Amino acid sequence: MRAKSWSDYQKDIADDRYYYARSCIRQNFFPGSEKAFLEILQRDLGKDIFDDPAHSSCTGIGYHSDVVPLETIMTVVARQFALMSEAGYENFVTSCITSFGIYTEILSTWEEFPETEERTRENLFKATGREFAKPKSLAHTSDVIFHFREEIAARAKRRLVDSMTGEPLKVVEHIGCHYAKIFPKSGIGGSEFPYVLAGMIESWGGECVDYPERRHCCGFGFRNYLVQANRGYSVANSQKKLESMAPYHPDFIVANCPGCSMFLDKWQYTIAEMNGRTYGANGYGIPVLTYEEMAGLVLGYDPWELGMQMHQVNVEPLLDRLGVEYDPSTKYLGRNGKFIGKPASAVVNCPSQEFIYDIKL
Amino acid sequence: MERVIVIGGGVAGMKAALDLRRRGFEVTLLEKSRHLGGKVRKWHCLFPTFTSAAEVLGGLKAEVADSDIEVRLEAEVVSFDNRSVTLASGEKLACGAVVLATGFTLFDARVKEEYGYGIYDNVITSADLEEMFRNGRVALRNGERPRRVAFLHCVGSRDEKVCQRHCSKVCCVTGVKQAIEVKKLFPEADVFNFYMDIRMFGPGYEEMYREAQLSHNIHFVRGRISEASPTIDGRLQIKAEDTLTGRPLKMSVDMLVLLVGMRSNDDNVHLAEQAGVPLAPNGFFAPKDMFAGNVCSPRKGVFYAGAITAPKSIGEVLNEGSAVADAVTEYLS
Amino acid sequence: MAAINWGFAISRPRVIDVDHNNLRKSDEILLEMPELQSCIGCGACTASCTAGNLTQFNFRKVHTLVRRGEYQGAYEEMNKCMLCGKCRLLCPRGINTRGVVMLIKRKLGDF
Amino acid sequence: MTFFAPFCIPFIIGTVSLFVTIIAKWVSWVYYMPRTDRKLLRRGLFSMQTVKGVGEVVCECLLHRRIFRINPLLGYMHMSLAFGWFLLIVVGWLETVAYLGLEPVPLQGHVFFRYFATGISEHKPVFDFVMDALLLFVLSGVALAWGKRFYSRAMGMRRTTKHFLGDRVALSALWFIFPARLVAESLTCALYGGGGFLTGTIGRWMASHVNIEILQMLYEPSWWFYSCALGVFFVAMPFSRYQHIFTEIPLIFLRRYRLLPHEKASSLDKFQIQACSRCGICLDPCQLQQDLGINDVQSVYFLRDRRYNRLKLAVANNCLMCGRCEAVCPVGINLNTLRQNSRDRLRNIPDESRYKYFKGLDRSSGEGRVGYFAGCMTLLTPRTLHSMEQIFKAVGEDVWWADRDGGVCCGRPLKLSGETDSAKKMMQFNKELFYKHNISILVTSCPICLRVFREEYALRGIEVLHHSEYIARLMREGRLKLNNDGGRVTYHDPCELGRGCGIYDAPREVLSAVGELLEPKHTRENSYCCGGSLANTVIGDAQQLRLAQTMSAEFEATGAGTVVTSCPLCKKSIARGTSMPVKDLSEIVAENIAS
Repeated sequence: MRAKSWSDYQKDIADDRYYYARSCIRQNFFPGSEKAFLEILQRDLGKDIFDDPAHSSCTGIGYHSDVVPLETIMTVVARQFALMSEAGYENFVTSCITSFGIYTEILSTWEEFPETEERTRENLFKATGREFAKPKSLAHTSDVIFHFREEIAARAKRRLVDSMTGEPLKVVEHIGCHYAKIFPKSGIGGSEFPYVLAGMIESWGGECVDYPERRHCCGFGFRNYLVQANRGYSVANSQKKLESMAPYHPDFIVANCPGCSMFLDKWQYTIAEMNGRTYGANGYGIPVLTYEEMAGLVLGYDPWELGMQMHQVNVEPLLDRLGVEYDPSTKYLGRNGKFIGKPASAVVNCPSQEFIYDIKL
Repeated sequence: MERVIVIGGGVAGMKAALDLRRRGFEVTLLEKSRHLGGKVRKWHCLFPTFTSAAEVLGGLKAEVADSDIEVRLEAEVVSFDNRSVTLASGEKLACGAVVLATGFTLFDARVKEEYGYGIYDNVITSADLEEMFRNGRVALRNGERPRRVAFLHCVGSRDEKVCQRHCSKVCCVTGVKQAIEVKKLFPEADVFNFYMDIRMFGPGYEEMYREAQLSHNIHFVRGRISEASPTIDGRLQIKAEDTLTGRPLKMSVDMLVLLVGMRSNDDNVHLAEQAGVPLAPNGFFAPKDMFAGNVCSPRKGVFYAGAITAPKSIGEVLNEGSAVADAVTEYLS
Repeated sequence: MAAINWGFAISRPRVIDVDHNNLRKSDEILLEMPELQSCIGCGACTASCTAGNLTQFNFRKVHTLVRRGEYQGAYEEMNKCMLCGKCRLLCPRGINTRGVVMLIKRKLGDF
Repeated sequence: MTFFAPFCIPFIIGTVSLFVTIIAKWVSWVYYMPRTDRKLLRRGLFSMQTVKGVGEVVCECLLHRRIFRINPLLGYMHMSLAFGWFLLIVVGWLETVAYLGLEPVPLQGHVFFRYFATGISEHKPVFDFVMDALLLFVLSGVALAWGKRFYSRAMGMRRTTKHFLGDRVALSALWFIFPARLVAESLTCALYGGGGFLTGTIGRWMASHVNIEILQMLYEPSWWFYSCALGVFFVAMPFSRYQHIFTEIPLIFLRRYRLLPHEKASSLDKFQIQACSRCGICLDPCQLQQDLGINDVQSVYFLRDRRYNRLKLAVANNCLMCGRCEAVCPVGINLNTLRQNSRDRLRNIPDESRYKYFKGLDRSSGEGRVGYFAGCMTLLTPRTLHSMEQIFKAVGEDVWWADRDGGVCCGRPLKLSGETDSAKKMMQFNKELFYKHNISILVTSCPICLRVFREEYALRGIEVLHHSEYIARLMREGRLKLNNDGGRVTYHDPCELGRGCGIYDAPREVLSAVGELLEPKHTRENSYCCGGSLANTVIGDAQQLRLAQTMSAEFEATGAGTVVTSCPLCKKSIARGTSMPVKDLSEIVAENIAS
């Protein structure tokens, strides 16, 4: 039956020639992810994806925090599309879920209220002198990876299975709310049983975990965590999800949105510090990956290249289970071998393990 | 004497056919499926007196059997008007008047995806539960006895999201009846009924509701379940708001019973167009008027009986069965 | 590590978690007074309540919460009741509301 | 003449243990009594009350005059047992003095004189006759007692108490004493001659019909049996219902010195509790028994449970406290006060933080010398409120409305449930409110409030009136003219107004001025309770309805057109029980104001 509901929500995703719109905050949460996406598409899959230096943030963070009015964000989005058509592309791909939600929302607003589209055209022309055309297809980067999951599986160096026992890893997949909950039709699998990440996991040998709070929000919500008074709610949401998934002992969590992956990861630190409660199978916390990192691991990229040392919950236990070769000593050495500093030990990562690496430095 | 064709072999159709026959008309009873009885064949016992459905049905079937009503099973009607009925097999039957008694369709709970009907094991509908009662064996999918059962009222009724605005009125009392039956089978179990409003419209219904609370200790929680999801031990976690305390509520149950409502048949639209009769906004056939002409259609010679015009209890349906016989007699005389 | 001053605390969920609530006390109360279960939540008692007229005390909400296993603060709330008896005259289900107040205070004195 | 024989031992043991226990009990009770009560006791001892007390002791303890009023046969039974036995002892003592002069004789000597006096030759037929007459007198009582046990209706009692084991043992011992004495004395006469018309004749009959060896063989055992019966009874008495025999005496004096039970349980109550003879007279008037078949909460069982520390809340709370049993209790025990202070002991929890929300509250409206405290229940009978408004307007009285849109309850319902200290807070609040608005007259429509204003509030300088009294006064002063077409009405005496505060005539005075009053069968002191009493937090809704229905049947029987009462709670309860229109006194008055 779950498969039936997935077939109701199909989506046409372009095969090539993408215009790439980066996320404004994923760089500092998971630095390696966006670069990995470009490498996977260009180097491994040989697709044409244009990373235009001129494009800007979609200002979604401001829009959702009531700082940026609707007309302004419409004009910025129009400018993005203008850049895309100027660069000769028609398939727009966004890296961040929230901006994917923004673009879908604005496109459907223009459809429903054509007069707003006219006004945006005038604003854009007045502001930048550019004309814009609506993209032929709009997709999120996880859609693209989902679209090519079989090709990636074909090139996979390793599968999402325990290197020793060979049984599939138990993976919790969490879909950003702006992906399918606002416009169910715009997400693969709809809002009840989103399949975009589940599809990747299953085709790469992992096993999805269906826990009760699967559809619950991770607590990111700008107005939730930005204002300190509400931050307690934000952590409570993540805690509710972690509590609910704990009995299933998942090996790692994969998310397709900057906020979810960062929050599910960082809040484990806060919860551990505040309540002393950790959720991993062996009490070390559950590592959180982005789908690009997961794809990168499957394709054999080096974890530190993917920027996995920036995670709050150490990924070493997961890497060991996956049988990924990594050099522990170069964990905190930057691109040119420069020491980039080591974070203080945290309850969630259990200092004992931390201690081993100190010897080398 | 004139010939009258009754479309639909449920309790409404059978009662109409019998009464028409008693008035001397030559009656043809068409039934799409392989046997008469319609939905009541699937029920175990009926509210508010827990009389067994088979008993009520048996009586009617016996009468139809030993009357000389021409019964044609597996006869699907493609179109009809006030003087003739065309079957799927192409055959065209002429007649003096047509009585439409094709009843209703149970709402498909699959559409309410968030409750996981058809996805999780122990999410069943009131029809499934009634089936279990009829087979005399109520148990979870793994054969164990349920320790905690939740009933959810208004599934597919009074719900904009599935375009079913009307109230199907009989599912509330069915929910209370089934809750009592579950409590009788599993006295140690806890039974929770989640409702928006409890509508005990008929005679003896409110007493049954009160008895459910007092002597069976059934918990009635005012709040609509938002979603169901599986827990690690194979049970179901449901979430709702206990609106009387204004607090969200979460619990895991062994079995979730969805009280599905009555929906209009899918072929109503097509049939109505053919016959040139209007449909009500909720998709049921619209009678001439709600008072004097509630069994006649605006078009002369086309009559309605039973749940074809609106959700009804079996008592009301039987009343309409005999009422339509009067209307037809008056029309044809 | 010095105790970190977070400036916020993880907010406690307001959900009534029926699985983890200890329903023994509420079952005892319902066993001793089954008629309480026939409450349809119409609120006539709270509407006429003398104490409810002067404070936030809501008799209907408190005994419904107790029936769900939420005992926190039930005793202090019920202590606001003056036992004047108006609610008993109005209850359409004929519940012995004053008896419920005394019963809940007796059963939940230690929460 | 030796006055000791082996068979006297049980008697001696019994008597010693009886007096030791009783004295110990009384002394400890008085010792633990609150100091104020002890002061009252000392002041009362040497006052005229003591003399009057002695008179009452004779009338009540010996003659049981009050029981006669309930049923003469029942009265005779009690009198014969009590007074007869008393006389037996006194005359027996005179007999020994007559025979032996003022020589000191031990107690058993008097009681078993007939056994010891077989040796005396000369004979005093007068004493024999009197003693036999008295014995016959007591035996008649014992016979009646046996009869009552099997067919109590003959003694005017539909139901009688179900005794527990302890009482049955004492009971049977008591009933064997006098037959045993008869047998013993008759045997003595049979062997040694003498005896009065009763013992003598039986003795002679025995001598002639039964051969001598059996008589000799039976002689000693019969006295043993007599002495054992006495012994067992005396040992059991202080722990059984018969503690009443002695305890009623101090109780009568304490009541005369105004030492009555308070709202807090104290050892003073013990005098009343242990004075209850569990006679069961309080069973019949109780409506819980009559209409609802509840037969284990009545005062007799309540006092028994309390005395033996087995009192449970379910029994203590299940009482309408309507006062019907208190009105007929032959021993005059303050049953309602005891019920209330045992509820206090079971449920009262002094709590400083309670009712903090009273501070700075004032929901009253209007200004005037007359304050009108409607009462919580009256807020649910708006016609009463409206009528009182019309009456006040008609007489041009400017009125201060205390609780028209809510306020604090008078405190009595909470006190009835046993939470006395918290109820005091409500009373304190209301009292300050009354003084703040300096009213001189306080009128209320609810008898429950009236009773607490009068008994607990101590509102010096404010006259507290029920609205029936107030209306009666307005009529007497001529400020309110009423015409007389109220039609035929019947009146229900609310328990708290009638038995509670003794107001029977004011409402009747008003009603007779307004229409023709037809009294129901049970009226004034023994009027029924409407069932809606706030004192009972146990009976369910259906049970309250049944109480109202049985009472209403009597109203319908009077043939009147409307039922009038002067309590909002009664009005609501009666309205459920009958199809007749039910009106409050103020309504019928307001309808008949002569403009």
